Amino acid sequence: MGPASMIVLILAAVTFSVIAILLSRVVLKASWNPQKGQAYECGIKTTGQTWIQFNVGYYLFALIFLIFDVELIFLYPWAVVVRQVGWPALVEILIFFFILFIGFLYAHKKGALNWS
Amino acid sequence: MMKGETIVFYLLAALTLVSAAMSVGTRRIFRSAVFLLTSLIGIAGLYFWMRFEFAAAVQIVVYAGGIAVLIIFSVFLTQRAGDDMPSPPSLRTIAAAGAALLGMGLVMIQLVNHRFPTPAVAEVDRSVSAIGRRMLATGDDGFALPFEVVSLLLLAAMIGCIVIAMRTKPNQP
Amino acid sequence: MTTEALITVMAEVAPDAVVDTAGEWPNFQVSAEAWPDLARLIRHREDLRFDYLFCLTCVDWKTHLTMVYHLSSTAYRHTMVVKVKLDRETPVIQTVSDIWRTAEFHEREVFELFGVNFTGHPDLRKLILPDDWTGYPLRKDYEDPVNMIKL
Amino acid sequence: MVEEIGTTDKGELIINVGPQHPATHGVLHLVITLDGETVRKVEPHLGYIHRSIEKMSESLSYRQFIYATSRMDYLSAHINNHACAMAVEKGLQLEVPERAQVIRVLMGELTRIASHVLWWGAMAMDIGAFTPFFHAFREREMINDIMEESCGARLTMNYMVPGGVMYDIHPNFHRRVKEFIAQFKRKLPEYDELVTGNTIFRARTRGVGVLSKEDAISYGCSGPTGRASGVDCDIRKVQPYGIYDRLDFQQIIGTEGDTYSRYLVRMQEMRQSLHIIEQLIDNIPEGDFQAKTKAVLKVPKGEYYSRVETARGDFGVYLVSEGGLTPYRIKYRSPGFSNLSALDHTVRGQKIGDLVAIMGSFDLVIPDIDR
Amino acid sequence: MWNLAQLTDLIHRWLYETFPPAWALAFEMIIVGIAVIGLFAGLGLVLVLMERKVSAFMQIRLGPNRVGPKGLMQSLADTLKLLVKEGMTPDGVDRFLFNLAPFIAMIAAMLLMAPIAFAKDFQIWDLNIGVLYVTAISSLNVIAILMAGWSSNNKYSLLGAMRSGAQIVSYELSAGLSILTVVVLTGSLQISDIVTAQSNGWWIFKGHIPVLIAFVIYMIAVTAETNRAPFDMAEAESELTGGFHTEYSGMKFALFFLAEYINVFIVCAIGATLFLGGWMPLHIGEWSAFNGIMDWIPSSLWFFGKTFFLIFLMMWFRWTFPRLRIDQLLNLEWRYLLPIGMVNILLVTVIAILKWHF
Amino acid sequence: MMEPGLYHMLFIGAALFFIGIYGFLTRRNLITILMSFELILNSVCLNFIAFNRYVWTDKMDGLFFTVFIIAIAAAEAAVAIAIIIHLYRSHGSIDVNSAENLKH
Amino acid sequence: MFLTRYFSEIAEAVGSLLKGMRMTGYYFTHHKEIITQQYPDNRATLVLPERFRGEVVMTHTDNNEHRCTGCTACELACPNGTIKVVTKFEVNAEGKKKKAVDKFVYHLELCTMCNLCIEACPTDAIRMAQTFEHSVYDRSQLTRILNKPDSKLQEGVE
Amino acid sequence: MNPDKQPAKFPGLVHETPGGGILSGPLEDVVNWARSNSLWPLTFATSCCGIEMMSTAAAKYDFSRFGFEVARATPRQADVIIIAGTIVNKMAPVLKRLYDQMADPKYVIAMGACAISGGPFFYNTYSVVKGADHVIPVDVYVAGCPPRPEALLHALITLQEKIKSGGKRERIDIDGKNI
Ligand code: SF4
Ligand code: SF4
Ligand code: SF4
Repeated sequence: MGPASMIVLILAAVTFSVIAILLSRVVLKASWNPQKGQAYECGIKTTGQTWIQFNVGYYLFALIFLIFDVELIFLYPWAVVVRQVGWPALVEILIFFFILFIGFLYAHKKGALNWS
Repeated sequence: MMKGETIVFYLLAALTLVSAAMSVGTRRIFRSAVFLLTSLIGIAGLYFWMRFEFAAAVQIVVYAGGIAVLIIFSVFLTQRAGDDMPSPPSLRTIAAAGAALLGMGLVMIQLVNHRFPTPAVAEVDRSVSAIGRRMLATGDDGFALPFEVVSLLLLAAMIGCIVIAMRTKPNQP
Repeated sequence: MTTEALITVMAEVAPDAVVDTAGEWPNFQVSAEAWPDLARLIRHREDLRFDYLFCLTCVDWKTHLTMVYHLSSTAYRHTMVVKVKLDRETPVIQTVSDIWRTAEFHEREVFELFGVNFTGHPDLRKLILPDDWTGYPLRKDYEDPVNMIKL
Repeated sequence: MVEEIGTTDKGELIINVGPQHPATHGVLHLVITLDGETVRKVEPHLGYIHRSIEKMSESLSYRQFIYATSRMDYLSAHINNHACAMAVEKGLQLEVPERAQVIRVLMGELTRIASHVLWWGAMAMDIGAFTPFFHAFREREMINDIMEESCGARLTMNYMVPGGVMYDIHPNFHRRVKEFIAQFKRKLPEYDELVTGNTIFRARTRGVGVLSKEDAISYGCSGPTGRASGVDCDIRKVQPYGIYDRLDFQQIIGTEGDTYSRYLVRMQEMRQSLHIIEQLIDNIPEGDFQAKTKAVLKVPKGEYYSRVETARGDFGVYLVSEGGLTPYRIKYRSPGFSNLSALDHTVRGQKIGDLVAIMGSFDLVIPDIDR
Repeated sequence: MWNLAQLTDLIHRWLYETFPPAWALAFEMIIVGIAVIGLFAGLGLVLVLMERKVSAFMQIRLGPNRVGPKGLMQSLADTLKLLVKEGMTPDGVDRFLFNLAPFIAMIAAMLLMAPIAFAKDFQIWDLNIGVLYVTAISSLNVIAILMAGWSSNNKYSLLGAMRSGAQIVSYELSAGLSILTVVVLTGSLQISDIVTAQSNGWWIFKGHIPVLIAFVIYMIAVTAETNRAPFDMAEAESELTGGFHTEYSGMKFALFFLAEYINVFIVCAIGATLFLGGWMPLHIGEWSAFNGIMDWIPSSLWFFGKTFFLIFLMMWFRWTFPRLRIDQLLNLEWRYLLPIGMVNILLVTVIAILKWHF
Repeated sequence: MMEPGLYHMLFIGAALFFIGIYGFLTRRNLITILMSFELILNSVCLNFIAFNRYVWTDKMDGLFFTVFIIAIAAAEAAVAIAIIIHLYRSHGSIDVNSAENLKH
Repeated sequence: MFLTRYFSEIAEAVGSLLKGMRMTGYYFTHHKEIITQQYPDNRATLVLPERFRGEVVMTHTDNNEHRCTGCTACELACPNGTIKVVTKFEVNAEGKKKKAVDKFVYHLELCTMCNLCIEACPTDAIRMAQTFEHSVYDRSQLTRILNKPDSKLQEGVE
Repeated sequence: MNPDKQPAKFPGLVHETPGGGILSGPLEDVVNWARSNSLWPLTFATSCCGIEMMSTAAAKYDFSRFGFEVARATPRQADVIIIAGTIVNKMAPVLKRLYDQMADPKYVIAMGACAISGGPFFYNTYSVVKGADHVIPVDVYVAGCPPRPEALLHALITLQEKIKSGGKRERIDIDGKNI
């Protein structure tokens, strides 16, 4: 099947999930009390708000990841044709990699990949 | 009866536009990011619909996989993401909406009046290997140079990010 | 250091202490005022070096409370017991948590179970009992008809 | 409880770990201040299993109060009972028959192995490996079977009575222990292969949660936790009780004071305990297993303190007697309580994952801490 | 009768002969939909049971053996129970996102089914960007997890979600690089091309050491991407109780659970396709006698055999190793896997250009 | 409804563009401004692809431009967010007003 | 050199991981190592050690006689009040009033299986049984009366 | 006073047993079969009995044979809470909250003397709850201190019987035979 399969798959996923989730609603009379709605935190009332501004140590990785992700995207068309094109492809990608590798080494040197 | 493809197009268009509108409209920053993401995925869907699979994949990989995560992280880092953002002054909202609508109207008028050249008959091969070949070609129609320049740009961006982001490190205890 | 030698040295550093050698280890009874200085002294003095406070507790004698400190030295392996008599109504004593850090928790425990107040303690809060607890359960006259069923 | 703040100015997050949390091995409640993934402060809140054993013991007779201590550090129930029995025996100046002494030590060392084995599995589980837990219980079950046969229960043995042990060892005891020794010797190298040598495990534990010797002494850390920091605090050596002064075994002292060295100390200790058992198992002297005692015990007025080395460290019983039928005051000095007080100091600046590993390496048993 | 392609053809023809084209198409879609859901649910059941049995045997115990014959009904009972268990939405969550997240996880998992070749000529959609499509769609997973974690209004969930965000995006790079090694050798992104390219031997044998390295990197990276131990930071039980799905219950949780297992299946299927030849039987060069014998075994068996072998490998990892710490996890990627992967791909390029591979 | 074609795509592109502009004008928060900016960029990409698809079908430049724009957008987003975080760290706010205050 | 160290590190790590995998792989393939006992199926063959303390029971002879004199020694010995001996006065053959047990109440829900009562009993009237299947839906079912109805004191037990 | 603090009613009538609903007949039997065979416990252990619970989970007794092995650390996903160990006054509100936060249907097993009645800590203690059923409703009690692993398995089977019979909170006699 062609692209139509995408729609079929999405519809299948949605129907499946909806049925699955709604079934318990239909079948079960659930009890409810205020405590049940509280956020679970090991049985202790949670203190303060969860949705707060707080320190994400990972964003530097996400930054660098983004750069590499783009690089990866360019590699796909390259990889497909590398056998047809031959040596020039290797040379071009060497240059490409080389430049990026400098960045990588720089990041490494600067300790951006040392997670703190 | 409408063709299946057409329905899909309108669905995608609606997804794109509605979530884009929600994205700029909602008061919750995290939802805003999620709506932006759905809008971008809708655009990827449109690319797909036009049979530009490669562009669609690039769109999803970079936006959904990368930029969205980055934006969400920065939201955590800088916002009380649970709080609603203050709504902008109504005057500003009205003015902005007016400007946007006006611009939209102008563009639409232009669009309707403009006649684009009829498409060339020959459809070019747009498979990934064709893209690859063009990308590595050094000739007139090749994109080898931009390709390498992009790597330089990425290098610059990476170094820039590191320099900027690392400089703030010592502030922390 | 042998027990005898220990007693001699202690007689030197704490002449007012009442010595009792009946038990396994020598017992020294000192006053609440003298205790903080003595504690610092025996912790740091070269030939004593009581660096290991392995037990800190309190006993309710119905008329008064007694703080009991079991001290030992990891260098010389001698052990002794220091006791401090406290008033039952307003028991106050200087903390030793700055000298032996393990005392921080032990003193918090004694605080809530016996009601002894440790002055200078960094964080004297309830540790074990619920926050809204009243009374000092390990005192002899503690009564709690709701929770405590007598056999 | 905690003040109503969820965050500090610096973007720190306050989060509760426990009382019901898989990593706290019971009902410890830690309030953690997090900066991203880094732990800035840990504040233990106790009392979620405070059963007032000390108060209860004041109204139990000298025969009865021993059973309550099995429920404190239930992983070294037998050794706890030993301390209580010894305190009473000190008061009564009872001479415990040689056979009883040997049985006590044998059981004690078996308990220690069982406890360490369980700790090993639980620590591996904290770090994220599930299989060791199950392998550990295989050996533990063997010990439990031995215990059950001789003492009548698997966990809270209640085998100790003032003056000796409750019954003589079971006729099968010899054979079973021999089997166990053989099996355990075979399996210990597997433990190393599965966990000790694993590079992920090493990376997770080496250099993590370092506790210096001075701090360890000041915080009153004892047992493997203290010894890993270089404190020689094994009561079996520094103040021998029972027949330990006549046994050949080593006190394992670590140097680094990190999580890995705490781990290694315990692993070595299992081997030492095995060595002790091997020495004793063929040399159980004949004789009584219980000294003659009166039906009703009255400990003379005085204060008695007995110390033993449980699997977690220096356990003490401070018994004050007024000469009556029941103790006047009992204080249990539990090793876990002091060890826990060092937790905050050790954890600061480490990651959440390390907190779990460090807690695992401290081998906390919460009822032992809360009593 | 082993040829699934004939079966599909038969149905296809029958449908178009009996009904008008529009209806036939609709019916076909419905059939495919039901088949996919069936496959989905079936895989979930089988994988959960397999995980339990594998873990049990490694842990010297028996595992489920009392529900149904030899415990085979165990995961059915679990599923049924989850179906009728309350799926609650706690107060204070962002209701919209909280309920949307499992759907996204499911849709992503479901969409990934499209390009997988289950057997010879049996594939839902042979996209021309095959593996790139897989990379793209699987990056949607991280969004589902971040959404779930954030909207739960629970600190554990939030921490878990952010960890997995960092982790998944990082390991995507390595996974992509190792996929690329095979693409370099094959010269196509299409799954069917990749499989046919291995008709004279699987890449893992033909491609020398670099492909082997790529395979190892791929396995590590996808283990991390699917959030499985030893990389299960997102749900690290001993640290964050349930991680991002702490607040989810009943079927909402089960959907995450299911999506996780389906993702495991898919990455293993892709791995099997790329490195082990997918449905292609074990062929050695031009030895037609040997190849003929191998062809006797139906292609779907080959495919599922290889996939389940890789899944078993992942389970083996899970039940053997301790969990990494989050910084070590990131270090592993950025210090080891990524540089090695980059060098590796250059090596493969040289091999491909020189035609050194078999 | 019409068969979708170039004009539909251009309409979507234009609408996205102005939604982006609206967001750009109303938002006071750097991150949301960045998000609006992404919308604008995407509208441009969409136009490129649409022209490539419906008008200059014999060329691939639209596709390439889109891919390069996405690449640049990624780089731009990375740097922008780095700057935003830096601003936040040093000034404690990423409101545009306070960012404007920086200038003087 | 940096590179050699880098690679030897990797090799070492991979080696240690493979070692662990060999271990689990061994157990995966050697099912004889499995030690699981299948409890409800092995009830017939399950033998518990005779010292195992499952619950306190009172021995009764075939003639429905027990040995409990009602001396309450066990009640006193029990650390947590699990046993309540309710006594009554019986007139025996010689016409003398004698203390005898009326109800021997045993709270299984409180019992810690510590064996102190058994040790204390002068007549060995009670003993520990090896039963352990004590699950009930209602906690009142756990309170038991150990002397069977109409049981008598065995002859000759004082 | 904190309303969480002292649970009011005794014993165990705080919540109705959920379940039932619109199902009836064979369908209900199927659902009950599924529920009874897929009891995911919450990892909840307070003291000594917890060790025996772990033993039950471990290789020798292996309660995964019944499908109980998927121990969940979060109450949202757990079906049964095995109260293994003493519940003290400070813990009671926590236990209550954990129970409340579990998704329906939920079951409770009180394991060991402490959870049933306070057990060894019934007399002369000031901090122990005299039975977990003062706090939350309990479905199955298993006596012992600690109950041996087989006893816990027996309790689980007993609970299964109860669920299969429709989960009514009535007394159902099971003898050893029908397990
Ligand atoms: S075994 Fe112990 S707790 Fe049980 S009745 Fe006898 S003395 Fe009491
Ligand atoms: S059982 Fe024994 S100790 Fe108890 S009342 Fe009867 S005779 Fe006395
Ligand atoms: S019943 Fe016994 S074993 Fe269980 S928790 Fe209570 S004291 Fe411990």
